[in-house]
Amino acid sequence: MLNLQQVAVAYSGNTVVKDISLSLAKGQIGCLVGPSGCGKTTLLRAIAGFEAVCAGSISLQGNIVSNAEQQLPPELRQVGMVFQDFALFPHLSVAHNISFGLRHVSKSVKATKVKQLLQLVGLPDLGQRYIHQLSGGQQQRVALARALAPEPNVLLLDEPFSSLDTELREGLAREIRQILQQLQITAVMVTHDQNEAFAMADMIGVMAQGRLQQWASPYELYHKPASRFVADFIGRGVLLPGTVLAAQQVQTSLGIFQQRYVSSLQPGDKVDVLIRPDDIVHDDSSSVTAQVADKAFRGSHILYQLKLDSGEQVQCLALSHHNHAMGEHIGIRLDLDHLVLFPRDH
Amino acid sequence: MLNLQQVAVAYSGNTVVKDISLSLAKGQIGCLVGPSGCGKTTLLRAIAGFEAVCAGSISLQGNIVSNAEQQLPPELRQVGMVFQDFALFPHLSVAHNISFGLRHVSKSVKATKVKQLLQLVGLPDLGQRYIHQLSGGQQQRVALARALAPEPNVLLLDEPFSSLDTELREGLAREIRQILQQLQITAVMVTHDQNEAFAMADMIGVMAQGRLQQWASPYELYHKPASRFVADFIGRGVLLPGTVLAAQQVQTSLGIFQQRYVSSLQPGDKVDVLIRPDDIVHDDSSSVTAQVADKAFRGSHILYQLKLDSGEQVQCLALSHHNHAMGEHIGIRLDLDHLVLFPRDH
Amino acid sequence: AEVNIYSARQEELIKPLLDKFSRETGITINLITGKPDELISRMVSEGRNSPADILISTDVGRLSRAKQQGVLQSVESDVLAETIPASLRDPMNQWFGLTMRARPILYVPGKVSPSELSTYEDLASPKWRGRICIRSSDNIYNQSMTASMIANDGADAAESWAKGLVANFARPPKGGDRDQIKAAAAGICDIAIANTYYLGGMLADEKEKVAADAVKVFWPNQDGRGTHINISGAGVAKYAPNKAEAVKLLEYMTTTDAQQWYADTNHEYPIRADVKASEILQGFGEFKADQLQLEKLGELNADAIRVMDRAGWK
Amino acid sequence: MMRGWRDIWRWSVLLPAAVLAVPVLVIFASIGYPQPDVWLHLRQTVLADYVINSLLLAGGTGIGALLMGTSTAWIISQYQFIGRRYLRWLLLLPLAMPAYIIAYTYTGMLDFAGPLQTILREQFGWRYGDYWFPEVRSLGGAILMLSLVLYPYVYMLARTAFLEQSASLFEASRTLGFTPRQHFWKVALPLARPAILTGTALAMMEAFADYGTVQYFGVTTFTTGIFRTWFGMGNQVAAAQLAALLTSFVLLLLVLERWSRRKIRYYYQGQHRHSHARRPVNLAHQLLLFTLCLLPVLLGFIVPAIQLISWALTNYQVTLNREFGVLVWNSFTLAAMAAIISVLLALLFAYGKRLRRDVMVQVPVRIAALGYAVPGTVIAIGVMLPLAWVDGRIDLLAEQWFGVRTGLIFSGTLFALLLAYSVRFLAVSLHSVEAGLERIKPSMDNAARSLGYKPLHVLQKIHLPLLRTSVLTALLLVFVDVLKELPATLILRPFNFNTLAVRTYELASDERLADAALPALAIVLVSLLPVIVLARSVDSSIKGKP
Ligand SMILES: Nc1ncnc2c1ncn2[C@@H]1O[C@H](COP(=O)(O)OP(=O)(O)OP(=O)(O)O)[C@@H](O)[C@H]1O
Ligand SMILES: Nc1ncnc2c1ncn2[C@@H]1O[C@H](COP(=O)(O)OP(=O)(O)OP(=O)(O)O)[C@@H](O)[C@H]1O
Ligand SMILES: [Fe+3]
Ligand SMILES: [Mg+2]
Ligand SMILES: [Mg+2]
Repeated sequence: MLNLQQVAVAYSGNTVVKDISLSLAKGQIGCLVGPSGCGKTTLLRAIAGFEAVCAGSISLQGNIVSNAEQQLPPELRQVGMVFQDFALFPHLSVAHNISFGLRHVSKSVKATKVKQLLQLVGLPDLGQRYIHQLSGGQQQRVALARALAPEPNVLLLDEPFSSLDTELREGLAREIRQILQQLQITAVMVTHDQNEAFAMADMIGVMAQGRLQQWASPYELYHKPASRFVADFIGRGVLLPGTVLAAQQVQTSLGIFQQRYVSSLQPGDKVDVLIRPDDIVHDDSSSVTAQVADKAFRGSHILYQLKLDSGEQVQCLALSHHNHAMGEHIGIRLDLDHLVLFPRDH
Repeated sequence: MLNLQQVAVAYSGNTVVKDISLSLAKGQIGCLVGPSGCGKTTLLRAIAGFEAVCAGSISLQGNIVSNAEQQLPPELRQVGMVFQDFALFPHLSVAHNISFGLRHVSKSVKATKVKQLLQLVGLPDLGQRYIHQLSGGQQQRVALARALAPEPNVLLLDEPFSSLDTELREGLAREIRQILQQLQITAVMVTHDQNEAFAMADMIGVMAQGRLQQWASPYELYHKPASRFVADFIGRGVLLPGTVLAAQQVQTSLGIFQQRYVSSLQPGDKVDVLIRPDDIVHDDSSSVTAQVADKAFRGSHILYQLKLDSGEQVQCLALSHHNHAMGEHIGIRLDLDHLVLFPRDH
Repeated sequence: AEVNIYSARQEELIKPLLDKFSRETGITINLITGKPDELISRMVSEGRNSPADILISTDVGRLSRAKQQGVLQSVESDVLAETIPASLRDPMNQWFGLTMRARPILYVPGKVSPSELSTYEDLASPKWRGRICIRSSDNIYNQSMTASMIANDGADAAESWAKGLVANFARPPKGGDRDQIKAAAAGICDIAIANTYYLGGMLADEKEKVAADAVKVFWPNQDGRGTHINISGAGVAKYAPNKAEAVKLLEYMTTTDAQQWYADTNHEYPIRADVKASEILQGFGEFKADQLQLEKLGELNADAIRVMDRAGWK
Repeated sequence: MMRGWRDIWRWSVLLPAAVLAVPVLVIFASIGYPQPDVWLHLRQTVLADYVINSLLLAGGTGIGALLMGTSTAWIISQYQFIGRRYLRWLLLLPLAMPAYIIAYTYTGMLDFAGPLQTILREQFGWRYGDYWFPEVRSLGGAILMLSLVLYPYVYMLARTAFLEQSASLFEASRTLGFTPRQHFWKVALPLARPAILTGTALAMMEAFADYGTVQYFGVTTFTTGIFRTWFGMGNQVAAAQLAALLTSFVLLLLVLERWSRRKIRYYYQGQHRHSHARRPVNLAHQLLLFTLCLLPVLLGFIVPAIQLISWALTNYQVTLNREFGVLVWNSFTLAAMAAIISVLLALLFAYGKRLRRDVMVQVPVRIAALGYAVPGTVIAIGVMLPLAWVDGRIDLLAEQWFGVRTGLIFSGTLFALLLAYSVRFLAVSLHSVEAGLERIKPSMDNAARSLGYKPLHVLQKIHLPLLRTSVLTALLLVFVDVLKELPATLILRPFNFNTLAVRTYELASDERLADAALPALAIVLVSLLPVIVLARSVDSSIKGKP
């Protein structure tokens, strides 16, 4: 359905998106995550047809719509977009903004549709307002409704929930996901909320400095990060230095791990082992202890920064009842499902 | 330092912020959270002096700056602001945007300051760019740097990190907090990220429909929500129906809880008990079980929606190794620190 | 029948006459007015498609330029040949003078006595330092006048005359001919140079009469070649679609009636000896006009500009 | 499919632009026929004068218009004060005064022989040379006259720009400690730069092209030089070369200005919010602001109008007849048609340039919009030559093939006139529309396109409503400009077709000022109607708009 082949995009000679290949089947949802300024918006703009690609090709439903030579104009692509800056029309009311993309459609159908969408985004009474009379989050929801209205083949969402509170964004995300699946709309969504990505996406792409680091399912991404960058960027965690032992085991200061999958590593090789905060379980009864170096209250949990006896630091996510003071030594236990190793460079 | 007394603000007759009283001491950070459209931005605008208050008063450093009769013009308040839509100057370069508020200051001082701030927000090389050449997150960081530059007495931040990735926002939040404390700047920040609020704030205010529901420390807010709305809005959780027993105990379908604090409730009264997902610990060895009704993968954790035998639903946050299928019955255990009760209305 | 006119003469000053012609002959008149050179350019670029039958100009230089550009044709008309003196029409009969005007010296009695005045050439003498008002050299009247100086005295003499004249200016040139008269009346200068019909027009206008009364006409070069004159005139277009009607109109304009109308309304001198000038003009007295073949003025116009440029005549 | 579409837009901009560029190119073609003799003469004598005077005139007029236009625009857009309701459109009226007419009226009043100095002399018994009085008919006077009638360009464009600035930016600078006045200098003014400089450029271009005023004041400029070379020396080619030189210089200035801000954008990135309410001020301040705004109206309109009325009263019976009604009607319809055509072209070009950033589209449009700097007569010849040539060709072919003669189809009809107006005033409409377009952020276009709208529909649905004020401004400016346009009308109009401007000029050039007063006043009156209608609709569009 949506297929990108080695796409590159440049702003006046400065290539900010490079060599991106990915594909999504009809009705699938892809999420793009990555540090600010890594090129996510640019990639969406290329798919929508606002930026020319300077290499590679983009195809929709099997037809090439962009390559280095030519671009299909955006209005012929049937690609909807929720813009990062909303791009709402200031001279139109909320209702007219939403119905803007509903062309060749009778008035009454328009009205019903607008009503439905206003309901969906939780603004049932604001149809007559103008955009500047809305709060930031309300504007964002209108932008979402506007993009959904014409039921495009492909929907591009650039941080569509960034200005909404958690409750609303989760509710909305769930409903949007349902709608997308129901209408079989392929979607690419940029988000900075990894939970959102994990919850929404069939596939997640991690971008950094214009390149796609990994394109994989959420589970795979979290548990089998393809690179140090992805391991670092997705979820939390630290890389603990270790050494490969003969018996495909890895020795670290937290003990010896079994290396369960095949690898080209040789005994004696230096490696780093990815330790997620949830790999370390706080257990008052455990004999292994570590010292609380820092802590952050996060509602249901406290994220502890722990200092091992070896001096290395790891993170541990404990339920927030376990409120330990800084400097305290607390018991920890390792609960590692997947061993993720990266060879040390030198 | 910052003191609001029963402030109300209206847009052309329509009161959107009502009866807000709160105060912050010098150097304290307050966070405002609340559903989209509840009036957070409006309140900040009133503090900055862009909207007139129609009742109540706002004072800064002991001087009233806004009341129903008169408003001190914004430029005399020494209040900095990071706008929700950034409000960057399109005709100025990034560096000039940042140095804009640095007046009566020598060129070299300006240059050093701009360099420092660019470093702080992670854009050391982009000083010469214009705003339209930046990504959304980069623009937001410039807005932050611009507001910080003149070191105002009070800093208002309207969702200042909403377009940034988790890693960046956490790092930045930590550094900003440090700077604010170091310079003893009083700050009010709007955020939709409760973790952020918990991590940054000395005081958190929860707003709904223009009213301040609770103004309290993060811990208190989470553990002692003042109203159903706050309980519901902050963190996750469900309200489980129960009945007060004679011995200050509450009977629910999850068992009997001890009511530890004094309350005016009479035996036999119907109540709702707040159950947070972290109050319910998944324990394969527990005899109490519940059925998985829904689940959401969130990286380190899986959020389970569980159906009790009584038919009521609760949430449980389990480490993501514990990947159970829908419909499966899993063991749970209750681990309740604070009992939060709300009398049932009828 | 109709006749199409490209006229450099303003509509006000010609329309009544044309209307009268129409009424008498039943020939419809179509009129465009404009600046002469632009009308010529228009005729050139329209070429054989040009609808123009007659070109009317207020100045002989432009008529001869039209002839050079080949947009006029020769007309054989006994009437015209008889009524118009030879010096006032083209030797090849491509254009014909219709009215005449002179450019005399106007002086303020009391400050200047007529006996001090003699010729145009004399105006360059140092005794007039700071006493002369004249308009800018952009104007065709001054260009023609300078051209006549070249024709009569030669280019070098004309240039040193122009330099001397410029040195005698009371102020940098500005305004039109009427403004020079007003300036003289107001005391800025003692001598103004202006065309006769302007003075005539001012004298006929209640509000301007005061200023006009302050000056008197002096006819220069009466002992020599005569006072510099110029004409307004017309010619028949090369590709005139209605040549017969055009000639008829030209002939009509030389009738006594037409000439009288001109003389009375615009204070120009008639070209016919049997028509009297307006009373106001008669008050200026008789004069001897320069008999120079007017064709010359057109030919020397460009040289006149160069002379004036070099003399620093703004 | 992709290619074909691309080309349609490019061609639909390129072709009309190329047509409109022809007259300017005709002028430039003259460079191919060197005239060393004339140039040597010019260089040795008057060229330096032309250049210096032209630069001083255009520069001075630009500065004058900039100061008057920007300050009044800011005051009107920001403050609430007595009389503002009327001043906001009264400030436009000087535009309707042909520059040479205002020059005549002031000369009439302030000249040595005029009433003011006469009274002074009579009062104090002074005589010529006894006292100093500023000379109206001088370079300085010309600058003043032109500034007084041209500042409305800046005023209109700047006012629109100020009104359309997002309130958020005003708030941002205030949180950073800037007072409204400091905000004006640091943000509002630079953000309005395209509009203000466009207005200034238009005023300067008009000053470069002015002939009537400088001619009357005896100031020799490039333009008087062009006519002197053409009419006086009979050298049309050298005249065209002078015009080409002037045009290149203007082009260079325009390109430099664009280049200097090539990286800067003027649209607000966030959600646009319309300006805050106008600020109320105390009575003393109100009077000050009132006076400041009244001054240009007084000097540029009321005083000359009174003079004109007093002239007109003496002999309105002579000039006010049925024929006069025809003049008014001709002038009005012609101006209205030309304004609409010119604005439509401007929309096409400006939007086409937005769509296609390539040089192939940019250059012809830029060249086509140069006509404003060229004296109208020269443009008219540039229009006439190719049209007559085309007519000649058609006529010849028709005769050869069908034995009929078609005569002049294009030249000598209203078509030629409208084409000339389009060429000459494209700069006015294009630049106003462009300045407005620069304030619309590109994501608006993108949003509409992604919702399935073709570019033309986007223009209609998004840009036109957002540009409404700019489009109205452009319509008004071109309308008034055409109303007082003289040289092209004079040469190109068909038989028996006159306008108010032509009539005014004919009488004035015959030094019959009293008779010229009535048609001149009529020009002002005819402009008054659209000025008031449009000024209202500009204000209401801004009020109704978010
Ligand atoms: N100019 C205005 N005119 C009328 N109503 C307005 C205007 N601006 C905001 N509102 C309304 O006031 C309410 C509060 O808006 P505000 O911007 O303060 O919300 P908020 O809490 O900042 O929301 P968000 O999180 O979505 O930014 C909203 O319901 C909004 O629709
Ligand atoms: N018009 C432009 N000209 C030059 N560089 C640009 C332009 N627009 C964006 N960039 C640069 O390209 C890079 C990618 O920008 P993009 O907007 O795609 O980032 P992003 O991944 O969407 O970031 P964010 O999460 O902050 O929105 C950034 O480094 C940005 O500075
Ligand atoms: Fe514990
Ligand atoms: Mg982005
Ligand atoms: Mg807000």
